[in-house]
Amino acid sequence: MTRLIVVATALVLVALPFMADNYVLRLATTMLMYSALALGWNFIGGFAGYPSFATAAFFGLGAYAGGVLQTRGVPMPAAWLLAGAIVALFAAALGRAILHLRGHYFAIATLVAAEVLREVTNSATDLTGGGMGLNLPVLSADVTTQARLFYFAMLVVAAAALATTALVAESRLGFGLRCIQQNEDAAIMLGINTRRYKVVAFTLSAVFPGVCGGIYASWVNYIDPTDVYDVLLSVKPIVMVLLGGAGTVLGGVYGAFLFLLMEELVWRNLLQFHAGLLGIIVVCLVLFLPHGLRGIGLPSLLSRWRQRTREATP
Amino acid sequence: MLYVQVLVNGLVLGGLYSCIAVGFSLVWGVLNVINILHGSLIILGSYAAFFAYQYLHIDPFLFVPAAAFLLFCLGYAIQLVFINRVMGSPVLITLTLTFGLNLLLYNLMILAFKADFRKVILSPPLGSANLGGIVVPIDRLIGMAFAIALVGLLYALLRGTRIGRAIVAVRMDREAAQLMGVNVGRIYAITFGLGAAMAGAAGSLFSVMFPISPETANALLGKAFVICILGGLGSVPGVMVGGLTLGTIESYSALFFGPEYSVTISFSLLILLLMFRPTGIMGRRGFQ
Amino acid sequence: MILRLADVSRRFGGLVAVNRVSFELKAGEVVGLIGPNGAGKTTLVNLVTGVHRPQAGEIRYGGERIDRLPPDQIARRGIARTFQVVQPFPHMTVLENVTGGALFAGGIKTIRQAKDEAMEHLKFTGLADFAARPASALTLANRKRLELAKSLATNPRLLLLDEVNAGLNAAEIDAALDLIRAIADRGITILLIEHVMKVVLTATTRLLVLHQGELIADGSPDNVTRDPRVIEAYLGPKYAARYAPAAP
Amino acid sequence: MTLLSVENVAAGYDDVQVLWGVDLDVAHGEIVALIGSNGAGKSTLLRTISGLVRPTGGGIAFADADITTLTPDRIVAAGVVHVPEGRRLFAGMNVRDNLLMGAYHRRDGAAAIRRDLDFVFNMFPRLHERRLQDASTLSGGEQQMCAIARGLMAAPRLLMIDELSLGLAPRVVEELTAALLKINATGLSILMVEQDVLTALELSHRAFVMVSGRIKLSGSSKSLADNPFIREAYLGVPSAAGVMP
Repeated sequence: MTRLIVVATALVLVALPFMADNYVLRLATTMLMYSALALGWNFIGGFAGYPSFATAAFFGLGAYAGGVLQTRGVPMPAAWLLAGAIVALFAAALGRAILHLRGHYFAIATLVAAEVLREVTNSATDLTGGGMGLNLPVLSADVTTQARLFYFAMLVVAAAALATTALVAESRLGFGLRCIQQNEDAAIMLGINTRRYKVVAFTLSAVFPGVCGGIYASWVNYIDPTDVYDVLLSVKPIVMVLLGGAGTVLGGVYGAFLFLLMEELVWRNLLQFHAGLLGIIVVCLVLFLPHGLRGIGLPSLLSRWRQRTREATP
Repeated sequence: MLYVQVLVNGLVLGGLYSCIAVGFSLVWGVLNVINILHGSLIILGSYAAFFAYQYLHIDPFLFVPAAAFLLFCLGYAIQLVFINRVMGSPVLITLTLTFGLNLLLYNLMILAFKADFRKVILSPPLGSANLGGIVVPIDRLIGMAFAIALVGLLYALLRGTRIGRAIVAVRMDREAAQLMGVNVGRIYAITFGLGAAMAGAAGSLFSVMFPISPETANALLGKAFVICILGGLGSVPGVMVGGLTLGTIESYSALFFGPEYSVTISFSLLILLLMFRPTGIMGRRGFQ
Repeated sequence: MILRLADVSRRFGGLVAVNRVSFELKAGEVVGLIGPNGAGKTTLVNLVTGVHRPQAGEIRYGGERIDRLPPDQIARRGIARTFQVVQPFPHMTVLENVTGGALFAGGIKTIRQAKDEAMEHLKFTGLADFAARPASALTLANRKRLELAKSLATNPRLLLLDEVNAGLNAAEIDAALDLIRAIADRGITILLIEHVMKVVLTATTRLLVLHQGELIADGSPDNVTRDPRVIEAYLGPKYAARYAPAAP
Repeated sequence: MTLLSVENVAAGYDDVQVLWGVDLDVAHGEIVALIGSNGAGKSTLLRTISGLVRPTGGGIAFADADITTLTPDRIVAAGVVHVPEGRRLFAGMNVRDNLLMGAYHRRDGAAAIRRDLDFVFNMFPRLHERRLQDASTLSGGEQQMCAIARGLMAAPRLLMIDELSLGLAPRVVEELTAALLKINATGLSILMVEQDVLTALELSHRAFVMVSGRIKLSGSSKSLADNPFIREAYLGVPSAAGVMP
């Protein structure tokens, strides 16, 4: 049964760009981007249970890495992938440095990482154009073709993130990360190399947002530090995963779809108080989440999902 | 001589900084909640002082207790209505909640006060004092004195009073505190209220010395992060040490690298601290 | 010689938790370690398993020095422990809890094989019919057995049982004793950290007594329970009269 | 005259019910022991009486007042003081402040509290020696003394103690039981949950035996000590042999 649903969704996703107008296409591309960000975050936040607010840092670094490469003549697909690689290296180094921290300390370290990167990008004017931002080479294709190109690019990244999530969920890495999330002290006693597993999860949580950043830079053609390092890029994916169901494979995707739909409706009519409304949405989601996530916390979602899939698949 | 002047500037600034961070450290240390609202609460205190001065002609320094009381009530209500419902939840939930609340408060302030900068201009400006060649603006000197007095007051309250002991007891073992007859929900609200009161008081002092606008809220929050981790969580003296250290570092970095780098330097310092000494200079278990 | 501690010491702030402790364990021995709360027993286990590093002295396991290694590498070399305060993976099933041990330190390659191996250990410890239940739903006695099953799944050569019997009643203790004997029969060396004198006296061939971080006795259960220093520091006169046979 | 009466109480955590129709009572000035293996629900019963756990059935009355659904702080004010399992002193606070925390709910003035402080200090001289020391640096036995003293500072009419002897050297347990007898002599009723059945039966007037959340047996401690079921299950003594191993 689930296999039928997967095939149907894939068909719709592939056919969409040829049917939808540019507004719906832009919305769909944004949803795919945030799905990739949410799925990325889930590796460290959902699986390992580490409260990471680093997605904005990875996204921003990917945007600038991709952007700078393109201004140096590197073709788009290569620039995107290189951006992903650069961000992965950065995440592995940062992970090794801060993953001994837990709880609030780790959260603050990741929050501040984005701030430091934004400041560094701001002051490296010759490389990044600093505060005035960076213009990327304009594409020669017409508007619709461009819209479809970026839609498919984001679709590929989101699909890759989803596939990796499914793979990790059933692997030793996934099992080890879940042990770390449940009780890290007991996990290391069972022989799990918790340091290496956490760094791998942190790097996975970086590479997808990094590539998305690169694609975003090409898509919007002009980026500046406050835009691509915006802390909302760290918070929105978290709220989406909480909304869709943390620690589950598809949680982030459902969450991204529902959240952006809600934000689009809100945006339509209350432009100037948009961010304030967003605050109210976040507060309500956290306080009154349908899954009653607050009390139980992330893990029980995991085991309930496991029960469901075990019953579903023969 | 220049170095001494820069040191004095740093210490004076640091005194004020410790008042900015002590409320944040109390809420984090006792309630285990990262209060993303803290920067906005300080700015709210500044606006209260600004309007009190403009319309009621109350000197911001005299307005400090009023600002503290107003913010105490707001803080008490925020904790009771919102945050008490998620106490004990994972870090992710409490952090995201205070983030959402801040988005709301921050944008309400932008709506109400617009984004332009405002500053209290005292009609007889206090000018500055010259202590043996060292020039120090008097308003900052008074501000520092107030700040240190406030921090000392909080320290005394936590150590010496019944409510203070209850706050520390709740931090160390919530259930055991309940068994002693402590109403934990009320103590949480009082603690968050105290944190907000310190923010309000700092805001009132701040309004005299620096231009204020909702924009500066995030920078103040960032400073609170650095000071808490630098000084060490769970100790009021630690916050004092953290504040003075940051003030000194920032004034020297402004001298050598230029003022625009001070945030980058303080945040890089924060990352280095988190890597090598997350407990900070005076971190400890209880909360003095 | 499977384990050797030489002058191992560890302080926490001003408090000396373990002070110049030295002893050796021969392969296959079942040795008891007793002492009042706060004597340093759990700290000693944490030192051997790499949770803490000794500030002085050396720990050798099968000739190799291990006091610098992280806990996961020590676990992979065949040292397993149970936690005094039980540490299950609360929201994972009992079977998944034990699978973790087999999959990592136990060196089993795939999750499926590890699950089968884990089921064997559940049967051995009498938890087979709780396999699908979440660990958080177990009674304390069964959680202690889960700790045992998890550490056995790591295929250890040396097993440190930290108060695996605390809080059990007499009947449950008898069952635990049989289990410990069955484990010893497999040739696994056991260090039994205990309060319950009944278990220590019947299960062990040798007894170490720790008091305020120092080893004050090391010998057969009979002469250790008659050692005046042990009686004064730990057992108390009334106990001595009740349990230890009259001094010769 | 009954001081505490627990009638047909049911309680548990989320989906797991632990207590089933529990009846128990403590008379004025009496020492009552609640014995049973760990996980039998003994601690849950104390936590239900002291309000940490809300019962799902039955009722609890103290000095003829219904305290079934009161919050812990109101129950302490009524005079029911619960010394929790594992002692749980406030680390980062010295011994004296821990004791003063015990008197947090009291409204009878500083003089009365100072008087009680002197009382507990001369009952447990070692606590007076270590009064300015951080509570977490005390030995196991001293921490238990401090926990009991902290309970006394709350001016209890009923003192509930959870696991007096757990983790303590037998020598220290003897000291503590002597102190409890002295406290009881002043007229204070005590309800103690105790894992070491021998100590419990020697110390108490009456005892209740709990098995898997139900009261299976109750009676005078003397009679229970000779009861073959008790000796078999809890004293590990094969009733036939009747001799210690």
